[in-house]
Amino acid sequence: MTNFAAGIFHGPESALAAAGTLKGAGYTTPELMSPVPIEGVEEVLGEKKSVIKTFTLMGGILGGTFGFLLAAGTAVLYLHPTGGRPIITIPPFLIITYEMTILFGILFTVLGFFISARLPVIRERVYLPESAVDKFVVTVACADDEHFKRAEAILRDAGAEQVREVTEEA
Amino acid sequence: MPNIDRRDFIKLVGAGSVGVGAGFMLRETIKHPTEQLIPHVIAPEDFSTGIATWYNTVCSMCAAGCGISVRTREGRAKKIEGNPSHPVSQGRLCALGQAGLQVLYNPDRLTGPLMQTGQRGSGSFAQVTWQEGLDKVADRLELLTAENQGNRIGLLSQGVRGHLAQLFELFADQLGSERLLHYDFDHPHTLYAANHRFFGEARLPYYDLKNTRYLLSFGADYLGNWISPVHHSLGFGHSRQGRSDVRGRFVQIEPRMSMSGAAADEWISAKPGTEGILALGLAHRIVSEGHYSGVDRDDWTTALSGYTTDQVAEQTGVGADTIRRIADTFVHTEPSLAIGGGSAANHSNGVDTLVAVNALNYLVANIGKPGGLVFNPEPAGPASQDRQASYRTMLELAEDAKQGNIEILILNGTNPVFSLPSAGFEEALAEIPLIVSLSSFMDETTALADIILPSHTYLESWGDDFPEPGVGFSIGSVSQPVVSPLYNTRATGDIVLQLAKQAGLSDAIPWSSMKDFIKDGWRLIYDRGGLDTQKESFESFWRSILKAGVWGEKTHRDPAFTLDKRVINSIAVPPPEFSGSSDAYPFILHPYVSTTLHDGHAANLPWMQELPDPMTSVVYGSWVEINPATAGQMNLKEGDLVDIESPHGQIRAPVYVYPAIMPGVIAMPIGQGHVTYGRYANRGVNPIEILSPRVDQRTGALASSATRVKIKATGRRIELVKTGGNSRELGREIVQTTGGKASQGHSAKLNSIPITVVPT
Amino acid sequence: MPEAKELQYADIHRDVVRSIVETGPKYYITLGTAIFVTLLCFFFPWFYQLYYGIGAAGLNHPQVWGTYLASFIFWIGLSHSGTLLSCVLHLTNSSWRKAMYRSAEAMTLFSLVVAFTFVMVHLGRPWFIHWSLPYPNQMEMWPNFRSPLLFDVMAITTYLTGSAIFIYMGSIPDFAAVRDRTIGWRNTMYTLLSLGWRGTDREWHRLHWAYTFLAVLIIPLAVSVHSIVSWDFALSIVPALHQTIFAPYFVVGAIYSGTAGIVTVMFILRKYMDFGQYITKVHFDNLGKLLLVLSLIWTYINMVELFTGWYSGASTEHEALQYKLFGYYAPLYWEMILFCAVAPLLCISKRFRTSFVPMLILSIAVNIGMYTERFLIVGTSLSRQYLPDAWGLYVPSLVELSIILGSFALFSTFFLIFVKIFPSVSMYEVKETMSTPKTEPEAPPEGNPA
Amino acid sequence: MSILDRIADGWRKYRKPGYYDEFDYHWGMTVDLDRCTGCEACVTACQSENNLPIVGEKAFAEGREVKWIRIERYWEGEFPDVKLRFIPMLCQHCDSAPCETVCPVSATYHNQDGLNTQVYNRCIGTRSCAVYCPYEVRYFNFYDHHWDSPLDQQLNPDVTVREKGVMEKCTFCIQRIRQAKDVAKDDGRRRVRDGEVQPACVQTCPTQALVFGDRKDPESQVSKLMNNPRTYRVLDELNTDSSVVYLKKVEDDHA
Repeated sequence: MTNFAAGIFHGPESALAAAGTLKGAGYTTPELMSPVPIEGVEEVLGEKKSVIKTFTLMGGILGGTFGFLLAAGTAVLYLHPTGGRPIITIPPFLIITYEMTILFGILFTVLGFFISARLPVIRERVYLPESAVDKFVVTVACADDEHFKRAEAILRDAGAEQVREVTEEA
Repeated sequence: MPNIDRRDFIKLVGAGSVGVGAGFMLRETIKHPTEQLIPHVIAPEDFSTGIATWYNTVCSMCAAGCGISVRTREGRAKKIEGNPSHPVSQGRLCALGQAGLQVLYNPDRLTGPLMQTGQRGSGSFAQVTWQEGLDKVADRLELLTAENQGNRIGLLSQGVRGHLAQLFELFADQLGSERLLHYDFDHPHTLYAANHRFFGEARLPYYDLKNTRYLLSFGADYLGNWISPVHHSLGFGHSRQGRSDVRGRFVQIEPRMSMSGAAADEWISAKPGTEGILALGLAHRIVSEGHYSGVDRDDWTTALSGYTTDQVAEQTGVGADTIRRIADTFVHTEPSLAIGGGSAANHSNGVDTLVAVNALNYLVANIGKPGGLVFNPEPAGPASQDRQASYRTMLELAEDAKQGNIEILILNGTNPVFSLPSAGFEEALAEIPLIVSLSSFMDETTALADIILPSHTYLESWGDDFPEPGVGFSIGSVSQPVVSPLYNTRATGDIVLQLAKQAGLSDAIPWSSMKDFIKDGWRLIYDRGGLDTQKESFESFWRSILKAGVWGEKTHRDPAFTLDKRVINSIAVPPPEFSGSSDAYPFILHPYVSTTLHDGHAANLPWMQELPDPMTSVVYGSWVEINPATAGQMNLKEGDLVDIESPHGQIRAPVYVYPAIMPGVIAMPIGQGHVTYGRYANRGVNPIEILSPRVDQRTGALASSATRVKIKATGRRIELVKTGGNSRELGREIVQTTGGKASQGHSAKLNSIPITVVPT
Repeated sequence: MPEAKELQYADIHRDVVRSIVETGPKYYITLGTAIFVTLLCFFFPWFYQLYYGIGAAGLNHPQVWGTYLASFIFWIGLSHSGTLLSCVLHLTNSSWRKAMYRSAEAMTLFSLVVAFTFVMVHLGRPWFIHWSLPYPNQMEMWPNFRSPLLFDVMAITTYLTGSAIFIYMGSIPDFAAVRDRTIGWRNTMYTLLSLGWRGTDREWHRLHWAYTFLAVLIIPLAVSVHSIVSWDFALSIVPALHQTIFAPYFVVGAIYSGTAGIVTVMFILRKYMDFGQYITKVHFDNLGKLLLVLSLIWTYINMVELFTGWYSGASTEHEALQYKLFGYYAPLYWEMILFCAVAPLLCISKRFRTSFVPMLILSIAVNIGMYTERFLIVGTSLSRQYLPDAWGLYVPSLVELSIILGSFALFSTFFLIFVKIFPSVSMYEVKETMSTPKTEPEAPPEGNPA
Repeated sequence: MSILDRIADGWRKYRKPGYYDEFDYHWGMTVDLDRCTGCEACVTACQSENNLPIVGEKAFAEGREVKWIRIERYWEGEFPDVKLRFIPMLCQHCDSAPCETVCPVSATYHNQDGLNTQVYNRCIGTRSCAVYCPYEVRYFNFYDHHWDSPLDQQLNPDVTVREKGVMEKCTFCIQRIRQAKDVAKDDGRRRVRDGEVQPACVQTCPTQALVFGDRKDPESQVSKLMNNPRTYRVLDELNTDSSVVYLKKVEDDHA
């Protein structure tokens, strides 16, 4: 069971500033919840490494291999001579390869997105519905009341209109 | 009624239609798609197809008498092919012959004896038993015979040969009737008469197309339906490309290009009815140029003096150069052959025309020679007494009937109501108290019969045939049933035998079945001895004939022939006469026997209805062919309905713009226009209806090409049903051609025509 | 933005949620009509055709392909502007894309679904369509990977998957936003659809990258899809179909008709979904420019096709060309030229581009023209091939016409259901384009916030 | 051999054309246009042998007839110098067949005999093969065809009846070829003799314009005819490498 301090802001700038301050104050990485993506998060909270592009690349390579094998490999297993063409007819098989590359690329991108964005959730997490409308929320985990108080102060200083204590089930 | 409100209804409709669709898809997906027959492209190793049984028999779809082999499986006829050992067909067969299966399996066949219950022509028939039907006929026959009134019995059959013809003779004879007639619309009366006049015998000679090098055909569609098209086609193919050194050349003279015209190297359109004049013009050229050196040369010179090239050119419309060229080629190319028939023979001067054609053969001395004209020996079977009724004879019959001189008319497979123009035949039939039809189908004439005793089709009955013309030596063939009868019908011969028995004629006609009758007939042939195939006993002889489907005796006629001087002196072709004035009726109607439907008896065969006409590709309907220039002047396009009016009637048909017909001539195929001939046949119009009753003076044969007509646009149009899209190649070189030189020395020796026909 | 009162985040939220949860009788009547017409005009004739055979259509020899395939290309084409345009604009950061791309992508998706149903309608035995998929079976049969039709199977499967994923990925934040404002079954549905999206910085970051990669992948995919559709024709040796230019021609044509389709849909959304504030003259202006450019490219390719055909001098090619311009179907050809090459020139005028009704009329005309184009490709080419004796004519039957009509109803049905499930304007991206909120929220949130 | 080995083996073997060299037979046909008279006996023979449907007047008018072999006719010139040329058109059994490559489900492919086969059971009815075929000899079943009883009794039990929605075309009477092979095997012969098997159209052709045989046998009639200087292939420019070879019609001027 973890307690969180959640500061609700009007605008992204103040929320971002608050998150920066919290991070500077030694809190474990604060989280921003917003109705729109906020520009400049990386500068404040640090560069995020995403594994998605690796997934996309792997998907593409895997799909290409699969596509070519699907066409060329099975052509050898099922001999259907057509149109005087060789059994392994490279150019048309490249089109299958191409399509499969893209299909697998897409599927692996999605997979990568789910894994790296930790979606879909399997347990309830801290969430303030206002953040989906027009509020910008900064949440930060607080070990005890002491921590919470300090965080609340920082958040209010940064211009939070409201600070709530939220609890997340373990 | 369940209470369904609107909402539920819509739901149900929606759910229902989606459900039905889904269910349908599911059913189609899971159903076994291989319920019928053999779907395998590569069948499993242990899979064996069924074993077919082949029976050799005789085709009776036209008068050629081709030998056929019928493939049967599990007691059903599956396919008809030519009998390879039969000299006429030699394993080949035309489209019509193959469609014979559909005579057997025609859904419109009569399935049992019928008796007319209402007015004649009302079409109301009741099923009766054979005994009832036969009794009724036999009683009347017996009565008339007993009263010596046998001549009040009429027997009108389609053209039959062999022992069935003999049985009819015997039957008529015993009844005391002289009114035994055969009637076929397309019987070549004028050809028989011309041969009789010229050669002194009323039998067709063998035309050796196979070995000829130059063929002049005056109107004879020898590849389409003239006499023996399959055999002519064999000869044509061989003449064209079967010999390594020569390629036969063919010239066709006719006002409307027929199939043979298309196959010919040269197609010449002479004015209708002047073909004979053209032939004499050629003869004049041959004689006057000194190419003929017979003893009777002077007689010829005198006889042909009125046919100088220029005169003939003017009368026929064929250029003088062409006449000279053809005459010279004809005489210089040995062997050459001239034949005549079709429309050339169906004019008021038909016999004279064909005599003139025979004269050409005489002048190039091809008689009895390979590539020429070969006389046939007397048939081994019953002598074919020519009972064929000309148009004039049929008119006499109709007149007799109107006078009340005919009590009973027995019809066998002939359909004069359909194929006899302006004869009042229907009215004549109305005067006959009892009409009996032995037809397998309800045709226009049978529909007027009082009693119908339906006969087997040829594939279910015994019979035999001695082809006319023969092939230069004696042949005969026996036809045997290839399947058990489908319906409650009986063979024609058996019906006649039964009638004879019941009419008390069994002393003279003691046979109990047609098979016995035929066997006894063939016993005579066997007993004559001197056969090529010697067998120990008649039974083994008989079995071997049944197995082979044909029997032959290679005895040839002496080719010697001397021509009577009087014939030469009488040679002349008068100009043709037409019905109707050329002012009121500007066009000459050229009715031709349809390649697919023949004279109409094949109109109930769906395969033939669906077979595109070879020249126009039209199916399922009638049309009238008009020269493109004429059509342009009259502003007619393909499919425009026009009224075709002759002095004798009017019909309506769509236009087909036909590139190869003379201006001033319009052509129509005969064969459509049935009304009671079943689901496939009842369509189109019958041009016979508007033909004038003009006849060839010498024979009384119908001059079917001697009617003038006028055409009137109706302003309506229909879409002609045909396969052809654009009939021009547009320079795409799909059918490629080459000059004659390129092919020389390269013709392929196919294993063709294994049976040598002509003495060498 | 030219609106009198500046829009706030909450306004968007409210408007979009309202468009989903508030459903008037007008909607039900429209949906009911659409479903009814779909059943009556699409499914009923189709089932008749399934029962009777393809003979229910006007097809014959040699015209074995007809309006079904033309409709297939048409719908595939219509699908092209949605996702493709959205991807291109996303990558180029065009802000005007944001209000309309969701509907455009939905168009892609449903056009593809309708196109697929046309494949089913087209087939002689659609109940065996699964045989075109490579799965091991007891019949020892396997699809033919050399076939352009199988390329199609692969490409369309991929495209359908890709488009569906793309539209779904873009909608996750909006599902989450709507989730919080709904109750009952909707809440359950959106909870499941949003996958627990919270809008954290990490999620936004990952979404951005995933979305960008998808966009990068989908652009070449979309190009390949319509190229492959064109190869169904161009890989044949039929005169007038065997054209190297077909692939780009089809791609351009597809984007062209798709853009026109978007204009039509934008107009309808604006008019009937009260999105007047989000879909503005700016959009029509930009789409109008795009239409103009595309129409010029299309006309250019068309002329190139004619010129090369004429220049070839070959009898078959020449004949096909003549036939196209002056033959039986020539009136349709000139109608197409009028609608697709001449009429769009009006877009030169800014006043025209920013007038809603004229743009609607133009967009419909362009799509009629483009449908004609597809019909002509199938119709004129097949009726005149190499052997003149086998030439024929083809006129669509009532069943075909009804199914075409029904397909629009089918599409409308899908779209009407879509607007009630998907936020048809992308809330978060529209919000991005606005200045950040400065004031207190003016209205209490609807529904039951958790 | 594991699947991977088979694939590796196939990769080495199958990247070049030439699969056809391994065929047992290479059936072919020659059509001598100088002999053909357009009589259409072949059309009926085919209809009879291969259970082609009777479509009826309506379907015929709609262009849905099924004729595996048909006669095309082309007029040349105007009256009076007018010619009509016939050409029998049937599946050319192309060795580079455009129809084969397009079928998505391999319902049509080249078999061991060099035949272009159509597997009805596999066909899903895309009709693309008919579009791709430049000879337009592929026929689609627009309906389930019906034979009025008892016409169904004439159906050939060796040939299937095709249902609606599938494509069909000339098979060179594959059932006859199969039977001839069986007979040859029963007789202990390795190969079918020349002339032992003939498709229905060839069998019946009254002028013997059609000749059928094995092109791999240099002594067969068909091989010899293919050396004739008159040979040409229809639409040869399309490079379909057809197995049906035509012999040019001879037309000389009236000298």
